[in-house]
Amino acid sequence: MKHMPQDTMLTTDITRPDPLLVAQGLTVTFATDQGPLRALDAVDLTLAPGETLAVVGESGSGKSVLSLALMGLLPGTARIEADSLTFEGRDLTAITERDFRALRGTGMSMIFQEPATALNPVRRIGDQIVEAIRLHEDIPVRKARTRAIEALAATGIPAPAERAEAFPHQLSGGMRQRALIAMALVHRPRLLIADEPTTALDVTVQAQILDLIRDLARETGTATLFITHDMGVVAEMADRVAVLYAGRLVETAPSAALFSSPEHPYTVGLLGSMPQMNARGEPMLPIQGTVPDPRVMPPGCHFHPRCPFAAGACLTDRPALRQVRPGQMSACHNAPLIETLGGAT
Amino acid sequence: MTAPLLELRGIRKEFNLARGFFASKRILTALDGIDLAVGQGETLALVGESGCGKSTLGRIVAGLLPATVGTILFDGDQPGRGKARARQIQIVMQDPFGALNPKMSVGELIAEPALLHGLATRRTAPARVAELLRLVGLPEGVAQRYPHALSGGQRQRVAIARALATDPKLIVADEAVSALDVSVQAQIANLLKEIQARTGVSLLFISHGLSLVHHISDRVAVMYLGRIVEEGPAADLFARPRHPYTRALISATPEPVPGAAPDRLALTGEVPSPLALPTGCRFRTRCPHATKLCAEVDPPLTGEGPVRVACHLADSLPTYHVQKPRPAARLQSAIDLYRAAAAAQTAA
Amino acid sequence: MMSDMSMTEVAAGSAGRTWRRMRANPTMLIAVTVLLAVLLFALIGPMISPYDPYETALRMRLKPPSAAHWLGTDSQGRDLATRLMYGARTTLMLGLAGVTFAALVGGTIGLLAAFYSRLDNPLMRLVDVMLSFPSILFGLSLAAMMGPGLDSLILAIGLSIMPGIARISRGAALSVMAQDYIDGGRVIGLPDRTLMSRYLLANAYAPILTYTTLAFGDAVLLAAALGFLGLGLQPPTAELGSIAAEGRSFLFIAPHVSFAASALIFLIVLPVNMLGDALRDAADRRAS
Amino acid sequence: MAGRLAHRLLISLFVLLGVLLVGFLMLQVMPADPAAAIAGAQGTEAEIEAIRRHLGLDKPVMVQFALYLSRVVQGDLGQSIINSASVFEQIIGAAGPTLELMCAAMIWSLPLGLCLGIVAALRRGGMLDRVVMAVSVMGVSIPVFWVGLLLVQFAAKTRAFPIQGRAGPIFTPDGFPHVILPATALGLILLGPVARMTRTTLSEALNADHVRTARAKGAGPVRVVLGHALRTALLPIITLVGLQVGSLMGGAVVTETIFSWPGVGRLAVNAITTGDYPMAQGAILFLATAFILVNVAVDVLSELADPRLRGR
Amino acid sequence: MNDFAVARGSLGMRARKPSRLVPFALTAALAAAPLAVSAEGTVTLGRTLDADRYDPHRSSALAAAEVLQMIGDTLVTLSPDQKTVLPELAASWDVSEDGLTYTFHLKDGVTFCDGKPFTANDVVGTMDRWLKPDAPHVSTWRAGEVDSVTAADDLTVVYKLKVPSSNLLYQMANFNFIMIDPDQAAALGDDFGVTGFNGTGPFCLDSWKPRDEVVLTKHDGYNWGAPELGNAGPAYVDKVIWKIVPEAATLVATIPAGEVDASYTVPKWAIAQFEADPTVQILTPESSYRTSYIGFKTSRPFMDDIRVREAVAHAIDQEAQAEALYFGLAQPTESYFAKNVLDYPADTDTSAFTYDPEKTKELLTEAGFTMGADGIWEKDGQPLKLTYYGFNEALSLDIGQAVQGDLAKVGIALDVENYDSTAIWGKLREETYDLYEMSYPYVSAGDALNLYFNSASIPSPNRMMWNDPETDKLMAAGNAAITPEDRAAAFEELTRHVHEAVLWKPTVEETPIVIAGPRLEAFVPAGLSGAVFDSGLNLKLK
Repeated sequence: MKHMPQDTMLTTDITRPDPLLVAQGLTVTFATDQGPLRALDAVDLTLAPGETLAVVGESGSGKSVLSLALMGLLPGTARIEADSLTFEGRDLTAITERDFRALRGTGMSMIFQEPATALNPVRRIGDQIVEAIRLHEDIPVRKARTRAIEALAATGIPAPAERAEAFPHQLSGGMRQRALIAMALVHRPRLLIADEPTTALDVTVQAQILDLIRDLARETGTATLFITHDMGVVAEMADRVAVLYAGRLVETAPSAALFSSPEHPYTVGLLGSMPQMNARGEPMLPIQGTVPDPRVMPPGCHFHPRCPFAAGACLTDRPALRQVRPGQMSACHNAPLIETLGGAT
Repeated sequence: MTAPLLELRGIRKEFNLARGFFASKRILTALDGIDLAVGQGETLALVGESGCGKSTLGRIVAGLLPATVGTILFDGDQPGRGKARARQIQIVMQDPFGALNPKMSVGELIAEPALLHGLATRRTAPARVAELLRLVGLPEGVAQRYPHALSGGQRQRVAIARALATDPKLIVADEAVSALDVSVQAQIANLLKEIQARTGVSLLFISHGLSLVHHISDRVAVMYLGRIVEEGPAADLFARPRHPYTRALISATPEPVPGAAPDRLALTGEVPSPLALPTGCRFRTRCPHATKLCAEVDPPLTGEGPVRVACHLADSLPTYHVQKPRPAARLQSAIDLYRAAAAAQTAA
Repeated sequence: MMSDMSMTEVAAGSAGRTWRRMRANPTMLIAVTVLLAVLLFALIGPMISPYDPYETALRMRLKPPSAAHWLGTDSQGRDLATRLMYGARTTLMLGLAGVTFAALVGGTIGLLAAFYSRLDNPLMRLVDVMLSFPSILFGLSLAAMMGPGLDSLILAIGLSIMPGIARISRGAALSVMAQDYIDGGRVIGLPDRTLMSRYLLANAYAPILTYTTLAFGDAVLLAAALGFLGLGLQPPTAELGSIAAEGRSFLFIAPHVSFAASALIFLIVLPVNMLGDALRDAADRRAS
Repeated sequence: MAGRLAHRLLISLFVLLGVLLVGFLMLQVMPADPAAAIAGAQGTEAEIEAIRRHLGLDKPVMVQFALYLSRVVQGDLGQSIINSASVFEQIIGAAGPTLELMCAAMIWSLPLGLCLGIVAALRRGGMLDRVVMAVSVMGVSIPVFWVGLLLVQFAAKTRAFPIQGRAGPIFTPDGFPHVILPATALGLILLGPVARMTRTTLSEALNADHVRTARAKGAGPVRVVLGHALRTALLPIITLVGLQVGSLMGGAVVTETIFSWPGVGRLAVNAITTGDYPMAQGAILFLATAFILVNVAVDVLSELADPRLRGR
Repeated sequence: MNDFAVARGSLGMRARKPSRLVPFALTAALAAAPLAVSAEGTVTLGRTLDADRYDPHRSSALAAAEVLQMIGDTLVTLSPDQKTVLPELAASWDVSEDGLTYTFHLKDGVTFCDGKPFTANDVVGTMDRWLKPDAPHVSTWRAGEVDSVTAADDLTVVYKLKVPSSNLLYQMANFNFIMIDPDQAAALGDDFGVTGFNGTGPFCLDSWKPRDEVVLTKHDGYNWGAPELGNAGPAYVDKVIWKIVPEAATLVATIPAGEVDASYTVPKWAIAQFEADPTVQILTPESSYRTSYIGFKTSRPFMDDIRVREAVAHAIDQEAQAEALYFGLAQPTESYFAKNVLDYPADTDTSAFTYDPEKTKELLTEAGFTMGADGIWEKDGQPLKLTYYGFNEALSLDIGQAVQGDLAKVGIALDVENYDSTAIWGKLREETYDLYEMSYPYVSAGDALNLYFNSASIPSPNRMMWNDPETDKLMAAGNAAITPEDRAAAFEELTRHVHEAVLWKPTVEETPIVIAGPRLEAFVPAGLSGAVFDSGLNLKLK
């Protein structure tokens, strides 16, 4: 289906007229043995400088593909199409690989889910940060090393000079994630993409890392694209939230709005299935069924097979992302939910 | 509580990590003096962060690992071994991808324990399989399929059906929902509770996620570095946690309400290596309240009343009341709407 | 019960899949074609050939290829093509027997070592000792020790291939042992032998089979090398390595004897290795 | 690390003892009767008996093994039955040429295999990849002796290289041409496996998270491939090369025979076929020891290359 | 003289016009390979095998003989036709009437390589060492039944026998009789002939790198060679290098290239090509006797029946072997030894040895065999299935297969087993086979007969297990004969007797062929021992 941008005019935040990142109709298709596989389907996103946007989605929602697509790190089997994809006004689909490389690490940086594997296991932490520095700045190794230790210190790593000499396996998971954060922020990028950075960590360490990311981003004025599946983390981190389901953006809203009045059934289900939203001893509210196989996506609304409200057009027509209230958009034929369905039940 | 179904006394588990003749002996104490009981039809949750020993304990209960020291009583007796134990205790594991033999169809997987224990014959097996599949909410047709053709949630349902096939009295659910998508976790948690309600099976629910534990368990045991640091009824423990670690754990769990976690009891550092345990209280290196006594004396798990706690300062620390944030009204009505529609759909 | 039908379904499905995959992959197609051709040559050839592989005709020796003798004659004046048919048959049989022996013994050792951790150390030390002999030296010593003959040759080939298979089997079995379903089987009370067959072997056999396929190539090469070094089967038994060795004496006047035999060995080993590679690639793809 | 190394060496020692015993027993049951061999075609009974006594072959097998072991422990590998030369000296004399040959084989095949593997990994699924993999599978499928014989014929026709023997150390102008053909034949054994292993491990490494991190930092392709992916991929390659030394030794046996290279492989084959017990045992012991030591060295090298293995 | 422990490929053959041309001349192609050419004054000789040691008392290998012949001398030697005994270290000798005492008068002025004079005591020391009881020394039968060897004075040796030995002087030309330095032998022990050899030959042992090369340097002042054999000394060349080139095919390339100056171990297929190459010389000895045969083990079932032996003999086609396997470079034969050797009776009946497969069938039928269903003759339910031992070496493997093929054609199954040249001697002493393949050199009928047919030589080298009083009696008579006539009579009688018994199937006679490169002056190779370069005195560069 042809994407129609006029329906989805982004009116997110008029106080920030120059968005840092704009993606419109971002579509990513992988060539596989079984034919093309659409991992992202016409996704629209904007991100203002300094803002934290949380992208929420379960496995198969395409959230990691989104982050890699923005970083230009997708493998060769992936094809990216977009009506528009710009970073600080530069068209990322037209940029040369060399220019993109110069942008990575300086303009935009990324931290990953598995700190255990995201660091090169055979090189010292300090050396890896020094490399990150010297890739973009022509300064002597000694100076770079001092900078690297400062960056480590800024993440709250105790004894940073010693840690710089350590190999990744000699550090705990939390320390490794700190080192990765230090490496990602060493050039004070305008955008930090954090792809499930705390999923592999224990909850007490997660709390530390979340605080760290928030503080550092605030301090450096870095915008954050925070990818997670945990609504609790979203509530804690995000200014604005985008909910992905099966490759499509189903809802986007300021954090407060999303948690007080979600307008897409999937978002409701996601929040409702959290234990905190259920009374103790009562059965929890599950979302029935499972995420669809990306090779056999259902027609119409991708969520309709699992949606308790699905009827009529949901089964045949793709719902467009439309504004429900200022700053909040939902791709649901029934939005706003309570107004549309409240009387029916 | 009547006589417990399962009783653990002084369980200790050591692993020798040393390999070879010259390597010095490296003993890792994974569990140290665990006393615990699970009542008939009860759900006991074991919570703690990675490396605390909760899974090791689960495996010892299931008979997959021997305890180095300690007594296990099942129905007041020594539990059986091999086939006998299988009739008493089953386990559902975390990884729904690795827990099912990929070379066997779902039907074979579920029939296997029933056939092995003489609970079904070749002739009656299909019926038994169908019954178990119904019990876990899977269509009968799934029996012909192989695990790789199922989704994670479906696989976990198959694993549960297989565990139920021997009619056990206790099921160890070892992080049984952790690997699933959030939207599916609730399905499986519901299923376990439903089965418990129907069959009266006891659950040893092992998890690192506090919210879910809070929701589904009757009693909770919080573990830290091979020890139980606090244990008691879930409602009490979550409302007024007494051990600093329990408190930190609860406060570190993000709540789905923006701006709800301002007074976080942040813990510094990370769990120490179990190969180099701190002296005295194991938690003292990260405890904001640690005193000299904590460094010298290892606090025992004690307490009058339902809650037991292993902390010198348990009585002197100010009470910590956990205030569960309330969801916004509009969200609550959206959820209610959803629940009603879902219920209507299921009914139809 | 339900397994009968589902198994046939799966079998049919996988055969169809295999064929589709093969058609999509020209290397596979070439490999299978060459292998079939060699097999036809070795198995059907002897029935069609007008020549006796053992009847000597000294005065006809070392003749170059001609209309009567497509590949010429060997050092005893026998039809080389016919000799090669029988030789290929012998060599294939040697490789197959050696590798079967190795797979049975090595596979068992590997599985036992992985399953019973207390057997791991002693069994693997034994395998280490065997691995410390470069395989040709091992084969050489064994063939020399037991005297020339079919049994000793198969044993020599089998024993020198075996440690590799034992290691691979152990590795494959260990990674299966790390899977939860082994404990899943244990916890429902399955006896060890069921665990080892239905759980461990059923899931570990694929990499073992892949390696064994590649080891078959090695076995054939080893058999040929032993034959070449004069420790193979005794004349007049046709065996490709010894045909190559016989021809080597006359390399400069009748290179066709050595080269045809060597080339045939190559044509046996190459498609087998290609298939092994394809199997391995497929496994790699599945894993990733 | 020192403890681990000591442990590794001790295990190797056990393995060696096993090798020694197997080698000894193996040769005990060989059909060759050295006394009869020495006596030759017209050796009479009395002469053969005298020779047998002289060689100590009339003693019980276990006594012979014990004597042998005690001598080995003292560093004495005994004397050749056939020509009473010191086994140790003969092996040391032959070890040089074998080492030369193996080094010469590795010097071209290792870098080439590595390059081919890198190219294949970077162009995985492409035409170049297929060509490289085809070459590599052919390399492992071809009988070494055929390569040898083809090279002999090639050299005989083109008159390009000497085809026989060794004319002094290979780094001398006289010696070098002689090693070209045998090193070519032998190196081919290594080429395929190295290219294949490089391709596999490098492809894996290229998909590794830390390589993605490096790319996210803005590292260019050369740095990503050589500095990050290859550096972690090197480990299994080193291990493979260690194990391949075994096949290289096997190949050396055939290659040395075809090209008359005076190395240990030929020495071993000659000794086995001539029933020269001490020489055969010595040669086997030497080859096995060398193989074990190479793999201990590979272990150490791996530990140096991979900090994860250190201090474990 | 006797068969040497040497692989068959190294044996020479008679140079004859080849019956057919080898199709593709490769030698020219090989010629340009950039090999190192020998230095001025140095002759490089190529061979495929090295010797175990260079000790005339502990080696029976041809490879040892060919070096020892250059670095040592015997008391006497033989003329090129091998019929006349010539002086070497002994200037002259007397034989007593009863044939029991030989008195040798040594040449004066003979010295060892280290400068020490050679005296009668050295002869005594040499013989004492060789014949010392229980020492691991070989071929002692050649010395006859020695009573004593003593030095009458510095230059006179008295050699006393217990029984006459009509062949003694011929045997004394053999390399086992090479005179050593007994003091050195005692000092070196097991290392004698390995780390050093102090001899009186025209060359001195300089160095030996086992399985690589032996370097010999000229023995200055040497002048005691036999003039009848050409140069009496000193040697023309300064240095002789014996180079091991294990691959015979490789050796082919080295000769035209000049890396190797001469060799006789080139493979037979290459000879025809060399004939077409003007730069290469093909040299053959005046006389040299070597016969190949298939031996029958008469102690075995089936083979104890002379009709079976004869049947087998008729089934083997020696002409095809000579033509195809030897490339026409050997002559088919029907007798155990060449018809022109000393004491061979012209009237020997050799009709049992002709190729006549029809006769095989007759004889087997006569012996009570019937043709079995599988095409194999059988008797009393036992199939006529025989075992054959051969050498694990190219030509021998071919012979084995040819014999097998021939026997298969007449319905006799043959199990061929091949052993390496060192393993086979042990195997041949066992009672596990029926036929074996061998070739052996000899100088006379008496030499050959003594070697093989005496019952005292059972089981080795009398591998036929021929235990026959008549043979022993005639042998003793021949050996004890004082006059040539008596000796001839006895040996001729014995020759006829053993031929009648059909103990072997003789196949071919061959003469060694020396291939010499362009640098070497032509010379007449020696026939004796198969050590074609003999003392090396005749090697001369152009």
